[in-house]
Amino acid sequence: MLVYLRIFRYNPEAGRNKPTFDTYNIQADPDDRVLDLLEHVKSYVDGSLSYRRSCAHGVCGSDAMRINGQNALACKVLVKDVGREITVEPLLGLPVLKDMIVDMEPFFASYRKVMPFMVNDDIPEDGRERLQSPEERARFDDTTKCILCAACTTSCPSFWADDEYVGPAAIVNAHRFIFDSRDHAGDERLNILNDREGAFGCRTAFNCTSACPREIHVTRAIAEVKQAIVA
Amino acid sequence: MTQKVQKTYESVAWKWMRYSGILLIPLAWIHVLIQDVIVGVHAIDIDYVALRWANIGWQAYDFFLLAFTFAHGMNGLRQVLFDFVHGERARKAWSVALFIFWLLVSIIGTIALVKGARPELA
Amino acid sequence: MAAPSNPIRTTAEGYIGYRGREGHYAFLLHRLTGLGTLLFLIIHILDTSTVYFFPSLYEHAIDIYRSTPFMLGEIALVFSVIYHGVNGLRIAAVDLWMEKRWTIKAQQMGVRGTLAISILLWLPAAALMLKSMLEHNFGIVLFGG
Amino acid sequence: MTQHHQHEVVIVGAGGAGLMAALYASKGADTAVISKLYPTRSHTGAAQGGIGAALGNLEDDHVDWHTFDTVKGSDYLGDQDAIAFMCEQAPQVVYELEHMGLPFSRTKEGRIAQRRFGGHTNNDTHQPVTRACYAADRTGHMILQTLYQQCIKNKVHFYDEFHVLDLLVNDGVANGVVAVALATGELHVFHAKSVVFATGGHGRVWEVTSNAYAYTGDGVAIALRKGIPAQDLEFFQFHPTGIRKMGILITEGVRGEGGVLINNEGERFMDRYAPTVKDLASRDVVSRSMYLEMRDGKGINGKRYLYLDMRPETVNKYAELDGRKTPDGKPYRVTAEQLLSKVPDIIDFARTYLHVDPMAEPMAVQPTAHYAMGGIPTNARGEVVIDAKNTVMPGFYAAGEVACVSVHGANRLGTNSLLDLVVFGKEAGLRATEYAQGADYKDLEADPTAYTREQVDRLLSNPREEKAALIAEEMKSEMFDNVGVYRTETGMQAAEKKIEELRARYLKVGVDDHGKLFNTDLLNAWELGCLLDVAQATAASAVARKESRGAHAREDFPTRDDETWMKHTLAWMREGAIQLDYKAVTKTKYEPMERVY
Ligand SMILES: Cc1cc2nc3c(=O)[nH]c(=O)nc-3n(C[C@H](O)[C@H](O)[C@H](O)COP(=O)(O)OP(=O)(O)OC[C@H]3O[C@@H](n4cnc5c(N)ncnc54)[C@H](O)[C@@H]3O)c2cc1C
Ligand code: HEM
Ligand code: SF4
Ligand code: F3S
Ligand code: FES
Repeated sequence: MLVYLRIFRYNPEAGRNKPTFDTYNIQADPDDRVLDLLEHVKSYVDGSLSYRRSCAHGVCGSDAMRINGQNALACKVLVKDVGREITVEPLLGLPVLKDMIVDMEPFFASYRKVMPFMVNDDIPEDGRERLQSPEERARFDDTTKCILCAACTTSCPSFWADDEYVGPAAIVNAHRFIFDSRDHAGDERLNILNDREGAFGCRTAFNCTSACPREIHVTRAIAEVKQAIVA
Repeated sequence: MTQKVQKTYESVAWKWMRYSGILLIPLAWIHVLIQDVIVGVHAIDIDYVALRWANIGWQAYDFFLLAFTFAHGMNGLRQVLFDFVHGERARKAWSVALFIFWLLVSIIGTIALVKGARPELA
Repeated sequence: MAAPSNPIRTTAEGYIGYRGREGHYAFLLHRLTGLGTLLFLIIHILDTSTVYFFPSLYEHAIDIYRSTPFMLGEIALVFSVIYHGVNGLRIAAVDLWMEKRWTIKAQQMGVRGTLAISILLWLPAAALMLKSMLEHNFGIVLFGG
Repeated sequence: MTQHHQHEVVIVGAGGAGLMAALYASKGADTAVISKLYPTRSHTGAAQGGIGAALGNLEDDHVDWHTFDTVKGSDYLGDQDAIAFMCEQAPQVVYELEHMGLPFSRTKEGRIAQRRFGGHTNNDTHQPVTRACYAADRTGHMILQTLYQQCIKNKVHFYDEFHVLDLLVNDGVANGVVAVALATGELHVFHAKSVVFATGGHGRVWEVTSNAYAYTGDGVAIALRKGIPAQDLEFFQFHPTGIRKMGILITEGVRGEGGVLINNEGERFMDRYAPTVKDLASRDVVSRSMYLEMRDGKGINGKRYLYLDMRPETVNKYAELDGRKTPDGKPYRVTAEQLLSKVPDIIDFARTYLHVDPMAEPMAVQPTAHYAMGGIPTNARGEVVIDAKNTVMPGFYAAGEVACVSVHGANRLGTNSLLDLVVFGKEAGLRATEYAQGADYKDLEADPTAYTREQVDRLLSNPREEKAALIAEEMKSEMFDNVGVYRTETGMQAAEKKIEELRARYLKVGVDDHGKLFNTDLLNAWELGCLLDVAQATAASAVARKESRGAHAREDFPTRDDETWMKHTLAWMREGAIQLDYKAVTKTKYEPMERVY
């Protein structure tokens, strides 16, 4: 089928310092990923088109972008899911550096803010694993799936307005530890998030959950964190 | 988990918005239902207001309505504003301004409510 | 190096251009109705206060409310209060007591349900108010008076 | 403009191996990690099934069994001392990962959950054993995340999105690397006391592959260009179950949970090829069996794919036929919910890419290029060795898929790669630090970026007579057809010739993008150069080995020949041509036997 592809272009170096769109008519298979279309353009039409990608099957988090106005991974959206007219744009709310490439530093800085690591130096005497029941493990399973793709954070109205808001991804990663029975720094993380720039910046707009390619219940995780704070 | 999580303005505000909101359902809806829908502006004049406030029950009702609705709404406005006003100092300034505005309007409303309408001067 | 960006522009682009699902629009509507109601409330507190401070002005104020544009606005206000209330109740209830229902399916149904309930509650109220407006402002009496 | 940095230990690659090295190195030395991808984008995150360790949490298991299985799986080409070391370390490192916070799935008793995987057996009963420690079907993701989290906690210094283009060597001692910063296009020289390569594999040489776009063999190619040999490149693993055409991996864990392969006659054919462990035979065996089925016209609709069936009723039917029992002795039965909780991501892949619900329909699969057993030769301390006498190159270390220790020999067992990453990543980190503590910075050569600039400038100044993408396409299909699951003399010779031709054409490749910001056009073209070098060395190593062993299966030499070929291949690139030499396999107590499953 013939696909009409509109791609956002921006490259200050090449004089394209105003965002514009390039359009291509591409012969595509309904099973093709949007990433395949971009690869086609880059390989055979215009090599200067830039975007990030690696795994090509939705597990590395490189290629989150706006596809027909909604955040998704280009490698997880098939042509047949979006139809003949496809528009791709960079994530909203992070500075655009070139074409689909945005500056991810603010995103990772927010991630680092919430102490995204296990705090617990007690090791069982026999040197083996700490025990954790399947139920305790299940408590935070959902939020361990995050691949830090930023699709959620950049779909959030609170983040668009205020990039100091840590964003859903950071809260998801805090949640992963707060509810891990082995961790000892839950309260510290709750205190970090106990603010407008933390969990209370969330207005339950739910875009994050709809955008998450890992189908994490993002809003639910945020609600659980809020509850833990006010409890 | 032993809780050592501090209360912050935002965490209290979060609870406040929810619980006050729930309370506002009867408060605001009954008010709107009676005044706007059933009675209607054409039937409302200063005598009507005077009559209503002569009843201590309605006076109290309107006082709670004023207190809860306006505080809820002003905090809501603060939340929206803070989306767009960044930086500690600017936010502080806005908070103070909003607070003063809230206090002023609340006082005006309360005085009117307590002292009652003066149809004889109309 | 980066494309010039400012949060207001980004937000405007996002509010309007982001193809969000139900939640996106529920959020926008909640915000809009909340702010709208607040604006009305402020004016309303002040004009009502004239009954004590400047009783002679009150009748003028009420007259303005009786004009057709204001009466239409009032009908919108009633929708705002209803929608904001129902939706606020949804948010409060899920946030406080049933956070497990923050799932795509439940949320979708919740938002649609909220809108449906709001409209159902609003329609009779709107009809009554419209009727009153037609009677008083245009002298049209429906249903034989 | 070139920027200079100095760090005692420089680690290239931020996957499982690189981060593990970084964690240990940073405890004793000033350490920097350079990665062309953000660390969490590394391919380790794609690993699904599990990490092998004889914890015996569910049933009896022993380090010795793990060692023997690995030796046998390697078709006796693995170095037995290194294998013994890895399997011995396995329980320790798995516990260590748990202590770092890795969220393993759990048993009822709260211990780390384990599942079956191909080639892992109870050495007494020869039945499959639960040895793969897992976190649902995202074990690699959890390892990568956990290690990255710990690196953040320990404030490891990262250079993200820096693409390394050259290794600096002075006087036979490694003393740094040259990298280009993607965001600015500037060259950066990293002066180091020791350098660790952990750049992953090169599966993008083949057409149908489970491997990431970033898997372009940079590490091996850079080493080859520096006169360092590559070891055992002819051994490249084809995983039996990749999603048809796309190559996206369906973990062996699916068969571990009871899934079976089915041909167009609806027959479960693996019991003909591996009567004891059937669908859980080691990967080379299963991939070859599939190939033979498809050659006999038993592919689905006569095409080149088969079905992987994990519907609960199918699983239960064959579990009953096989008499499979749970560890507590009850007959093994599953429900859709249980399968869903054990391999959720696989089910998501099938739904997204095949539009198939694996609980209701079988999945279309074909063998997919998956894992490089070969790579930069190292010893069990992670030190790079550069000749048949195992001479160590001072200051240079390698770990992970880029390295060839060799613990996988001719065929890797599932779950042994993640194990390899953490065991030898840690080892390389420790040794690199130890070395750095006792060494001075070796002077850099006068113009350290000269070689890099030459490569980059050529690509930038060439007119676009040749397109990188076209050359890549031809290379991939040639290698997939002729240096794939089954190989013949004529096919491999043709491939060798073809790659040589492509390498000549590559010299004329130009790029569209001549800018500095995120010039991925340029870097993709540079990566193709690496792929071609690796492909060439692979084809040459493969033609020369006149036997069948592990992943190297020849139709003209169908059997293993221990007499002549029980040795590692070393391939050098000299003046663009490949030269081969061989080195002995280390044998301790396991005598080569015929491999039956
Ligand atoms: C789909 C899939 C499933 C798998 N499942 C399993 C499993 O269940 N069990 C198992 O044991 N193994 C499994 N494997 C194999 C295993 O995951 C890999 O072999 C292993 O993760 C490789 O890790 P690594 O640290 O060597 O490299 P990677 O994790 O790939 O990291 C490579 C790093 O090097 C960097 N890099 C590369 N080139 C350069 C350069 N030129 N300059 C700078 N940086 C560079 C990259 O940015 C990246 O950070 C699987 C593999 C795949 C593809
Ligand atoms: C009728 C019952 C009401 C309920 C149940 C209710 C509920 C809520 C809730 C729960 C919020 C918080 C939303 C969030 O944090 O995401 C909120 C916000 C808000 N409310 Fe109400 N409310 C009600 C009435 C009102 C009234 C009468 C006003 C006007 C004065 C008002 C103005 C606002 C404003 C301005 C916001 C902020 C909106 C935003 O942040 O986007 N509300 N309301
Ligand atoms: S929560 Fe989901 S959308 Fe957000 S970063 Fe993680 S994986 Fe991406
Ligand atoms: S989109 Fe934003 S407002 Fe909350 S529910 Fe998600 S973080
Ligand atoms: S390329 Fe890895 S998530 Fe899309």
